[in-house]
Amino acid sequence: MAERSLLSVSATTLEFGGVSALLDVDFEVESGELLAVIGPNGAGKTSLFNCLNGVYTPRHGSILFEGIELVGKRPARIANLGIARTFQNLALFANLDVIDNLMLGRHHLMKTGLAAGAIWVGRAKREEIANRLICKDIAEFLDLDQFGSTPVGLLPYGIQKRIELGRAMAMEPTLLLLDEPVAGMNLEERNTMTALIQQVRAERDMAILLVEHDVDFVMAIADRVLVLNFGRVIATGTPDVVTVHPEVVAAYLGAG
Amino acid sequence: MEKFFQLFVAAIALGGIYALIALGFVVVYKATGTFNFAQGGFVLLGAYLVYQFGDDWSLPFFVALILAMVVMAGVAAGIERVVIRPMINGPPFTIVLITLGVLLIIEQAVRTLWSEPAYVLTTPWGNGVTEVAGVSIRHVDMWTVGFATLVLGGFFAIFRFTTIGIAMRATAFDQEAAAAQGIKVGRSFSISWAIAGAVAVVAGAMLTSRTGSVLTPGLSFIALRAFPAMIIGGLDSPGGAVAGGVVIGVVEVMALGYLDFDWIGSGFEVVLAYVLMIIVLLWRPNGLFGTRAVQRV
Amino acid sequence: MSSRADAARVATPSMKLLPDKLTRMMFGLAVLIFLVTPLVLDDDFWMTVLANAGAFAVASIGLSILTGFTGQVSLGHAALLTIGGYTVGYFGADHGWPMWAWMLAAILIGALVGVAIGPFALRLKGNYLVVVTLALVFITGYVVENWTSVTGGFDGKSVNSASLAIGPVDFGELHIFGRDFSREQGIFYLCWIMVALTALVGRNIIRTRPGRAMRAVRDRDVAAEVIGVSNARYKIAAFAISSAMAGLGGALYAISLRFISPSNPAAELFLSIRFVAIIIVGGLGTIYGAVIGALLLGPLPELVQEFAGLFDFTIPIVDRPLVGDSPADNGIFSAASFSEILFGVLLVVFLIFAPEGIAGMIRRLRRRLAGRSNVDPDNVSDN
Amino acid sequence: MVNRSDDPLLVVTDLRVAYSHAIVALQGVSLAVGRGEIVSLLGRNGSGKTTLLRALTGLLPYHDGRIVDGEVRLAGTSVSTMSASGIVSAGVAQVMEGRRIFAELTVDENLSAGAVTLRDRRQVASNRDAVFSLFPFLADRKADQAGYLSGGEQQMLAIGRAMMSSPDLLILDEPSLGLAPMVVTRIRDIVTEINERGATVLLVEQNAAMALSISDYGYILSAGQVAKEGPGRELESDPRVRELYLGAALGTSHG
Repeated sequence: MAERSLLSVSATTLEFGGVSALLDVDFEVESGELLAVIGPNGAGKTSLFNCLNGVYTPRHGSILFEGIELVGKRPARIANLGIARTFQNLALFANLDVIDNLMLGRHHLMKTGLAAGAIWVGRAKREEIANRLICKDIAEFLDLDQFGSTPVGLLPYGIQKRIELGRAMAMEPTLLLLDEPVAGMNLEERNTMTALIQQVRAERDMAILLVEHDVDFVMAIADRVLVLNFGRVIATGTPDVVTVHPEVVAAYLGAG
Repeated sequence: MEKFFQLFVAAIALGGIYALIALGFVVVYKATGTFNFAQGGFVLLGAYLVYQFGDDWSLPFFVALILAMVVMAGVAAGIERVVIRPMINGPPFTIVLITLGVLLIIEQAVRTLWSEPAYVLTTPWGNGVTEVAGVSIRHVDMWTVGFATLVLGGFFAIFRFTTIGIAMRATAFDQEAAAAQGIKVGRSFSISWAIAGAVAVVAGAMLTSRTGSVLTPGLSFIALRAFPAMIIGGLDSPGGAVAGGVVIGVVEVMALGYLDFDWIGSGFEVVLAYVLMIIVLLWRPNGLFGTRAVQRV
Repeated sequence: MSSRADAARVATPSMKLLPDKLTRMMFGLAVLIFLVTPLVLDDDFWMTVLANAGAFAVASIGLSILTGFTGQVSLGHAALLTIGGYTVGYFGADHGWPMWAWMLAAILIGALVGVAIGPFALRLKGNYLVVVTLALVFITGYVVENWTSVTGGFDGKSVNSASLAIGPVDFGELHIFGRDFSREQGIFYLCWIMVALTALVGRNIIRTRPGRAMRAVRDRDVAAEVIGVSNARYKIAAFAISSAMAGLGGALYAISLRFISPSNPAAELFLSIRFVAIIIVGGLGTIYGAVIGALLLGPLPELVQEFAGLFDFTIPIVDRPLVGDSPADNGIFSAASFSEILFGVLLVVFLIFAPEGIAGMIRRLRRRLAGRSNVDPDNVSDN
Repeated sequence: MVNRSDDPLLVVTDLRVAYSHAIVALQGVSLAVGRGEIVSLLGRNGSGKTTLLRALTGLLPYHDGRIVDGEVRLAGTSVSTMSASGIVSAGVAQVMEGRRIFAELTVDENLSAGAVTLRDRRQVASNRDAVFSLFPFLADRKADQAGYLSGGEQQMLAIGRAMMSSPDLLILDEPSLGLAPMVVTRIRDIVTEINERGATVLLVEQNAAMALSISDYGYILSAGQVAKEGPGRELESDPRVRELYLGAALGTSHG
């Protein structure tokens, strides 16, 4: 049997009120690979992510993850299958502290229900402690353990971006979707984040699909690059191949 | 058949009143996103003001009505400015809770300022009845239909054809983009609340003269029955508010007129409006004419 | 590594029941006051007022979980208290069920009604949901008035004969250490024991997986869904828990009042608003805030009535007293109106000027004290 | 080209802006737009372009932001503390990113909404005629709901709406965003025509080639600061611009 890709997206089309946000998008992500999606504003990058984790439902097409069809599944279900995501504009739980945010990443790996939770003594407590240990390790790994019980909404932007990465790690995904992980960061924060993502890849066996505007960053980190424009894939390949692709250059510099 | 026509006129009249209450509510919701529970309080206070100016100060009824509308418009705009505006960017349900507090305060203020248990509101139509082709029609119902048509028509004319109306609709659609065109967003808010206050007065006066001309603090509770109207119509659709109001009015009057089985018990007509609302919501979560909320990540 | 050491390593204030020394001291003090009050305050009227406050606290903890931790506003809370009250009336008084059984019934029936609201909570956002919970008030009122075989209709129902005994302990006639307690004192103990248990359950849920999920749904529902937290499950769960607690609170309230009868929907709505005021003034997002709120605002009507004398100073121009004890006193406000207005004013003023409520004030005060004495400044924002 | 030192229409001095949420904002931006010029403002996503526009047009309060330091002067008068509607009255109109037309209103009502700051009805009528002469299709579709226009048509309506207030300074935020290349060319021509009819233009674009080809002068923002400025032609051929704006890899491989 031919080796199956981790994620395979085929002929996926998404429409908003008759306008296509994605048009016949095809691509695959292999296990352990880092694929970057680039493209001008409005090219459909975030829409693509929203299709992958079930926030939007494509009009047609198929998205197979480890052979399972994702189209039509609810986001929570897709998360349980092992796809984690970070958001372009951050989607942390602002009133909760770092550990609680990370713990929420482990929600689907835990079992405590209302009854066990209400009793606390016994299983709920054991599970809580075991998972908190894991989250504490992640927090230490990302240098986040210093923020104690401060609600994360009060922390600086760069830190919040890192917490979101941590929450995604806590989910122990096989595929990690990163939506603009370095957008709005200064140079130093950017370098830290680059190093962290590379470290995460080295330590954990997961594929990463990332969207980013910062072409420098993408070229430094990606195995392969996929370029979207007007909802269509205009090029795929290694960074050095893609950057000289005439359609890509035109898309970025403008046709004018 | 005669019974039906008789009920029908009463139903349309009650529907008109509910439409007015719902309209005041929807205007505020559309312009400012505020779910204003105090609207029931406006209806209550408005009716008492008409009594105060008309019966107590002996002004002619229509002068009293217009004066009360002006005063209520000011009160409503003032409430918006003082307790709502500062919270407009706060957590979503804060403002709803504030309007609940305002409702509580208005209700008790009315009980305090007018301490008799009930008042009689004198109206030009009184308890008059006219016989038309064997159907007796109460004057109050005709006046109510007339008033409701006039006020609703006036509102829609302003809303659609004047610069103020365009500014209000633009603000309702996109506050920031409206501000970027030079529209004074705060003024649109004030005007919306003022309109809500003014139409509440008409609704309050008509409701009072309808219920055998007795004015009690229970009026704000009757106004709560208009909630299903605006929900059925869709919270952000003034046209829907009118449609929903008429539907609820018809359902309530017809149920009262025709459903007299023992097992139904008392007060079913009120519950029916809410049951109808629940059914509509399960079918269309944004009401019949409401716009669907777009969810963004 | 031992599990004890593990626990110590991950312990954060949000995880512990009583996070620090000061909290433990305050809790101990509260327990002491609870035990001593009936001994010192040998007055049935005030015992009833405080027992009612306890019943309100139980229900308020429920509303706090719904509104404070899951971000859903409900105006149907009073209706759920009513349902709890009739449950004890029917099963406890009419059918002579033992206390544990009618309590369980009140909790379960409350939870069932909560689950029935659940589907609306999923389909409807914020404001529409608020009106559906308002519908619950109207529908409950209608059912109570018309289902006479169970509710007694307009005449209401006595709850007096419901059993208050669990095992050898009968809260209706407590004897401890040779001392006899009145029914009112017994009910005071009963109510506040239930407050403690409810608070414990609430706190346990909040500090574990389901509670964290509820807070996630509150803060960012879509993001919660994307990381695997089902909005549906936790919104319904919050309604179920909240309604179960309201049912229990309503049962206790009915026991304390000895009688239950229908009130009009407007009054029920105002009672619901009072619960909202309680959790706002106490402080959203804390369990103890709901208890403090209920303790302060629950007895407000009785306090105003009792101390109307303090407000009966004459207002110069109108030449009437501010608050009249009875209609004959011709006060500007009646005592009942004055307390309702206080609820409204407190609600609005707290929302505008102190949205974090009394719990938030305590938190800030502690932070300031901690800052000065250099003790661990950990604040506990969500417990 | 206009002499840039000669009494500019818009002067921004050392502007610092902060948001309550700590996203990168402006960290001391100075720039000038001379009367009659087309000036473009370029930069990557998140470089602070939109923040700068919000500061110029009084829209910061809608995003929990505020001017911390510095000043914005329009024709010599400070507008830093003015409300959004005050700034429109003072002669600045904006075409917001994403068009932001009032989709529930008709085309004509959208234009009326753009003219609320004008008192003189004849002025409104003549502005409407001017807009229709610029975009004849709008006259045909006056009574249609604006939401039914195509993306490109909505963009033109947004420009027309902004022109209704008789602005001295027209600000356009990413007018080519999400539009097909043909339409982008059309937008470019319109901007040139509006400029020729007398309005000063400040153009924010990520389509650098389009923007610089019609600009008298350009500024490139990076991380909330002006990283580079110069006449349009000069920037267009400057390799460092590509580096700053598009990222080194793409820039060098192409250049």
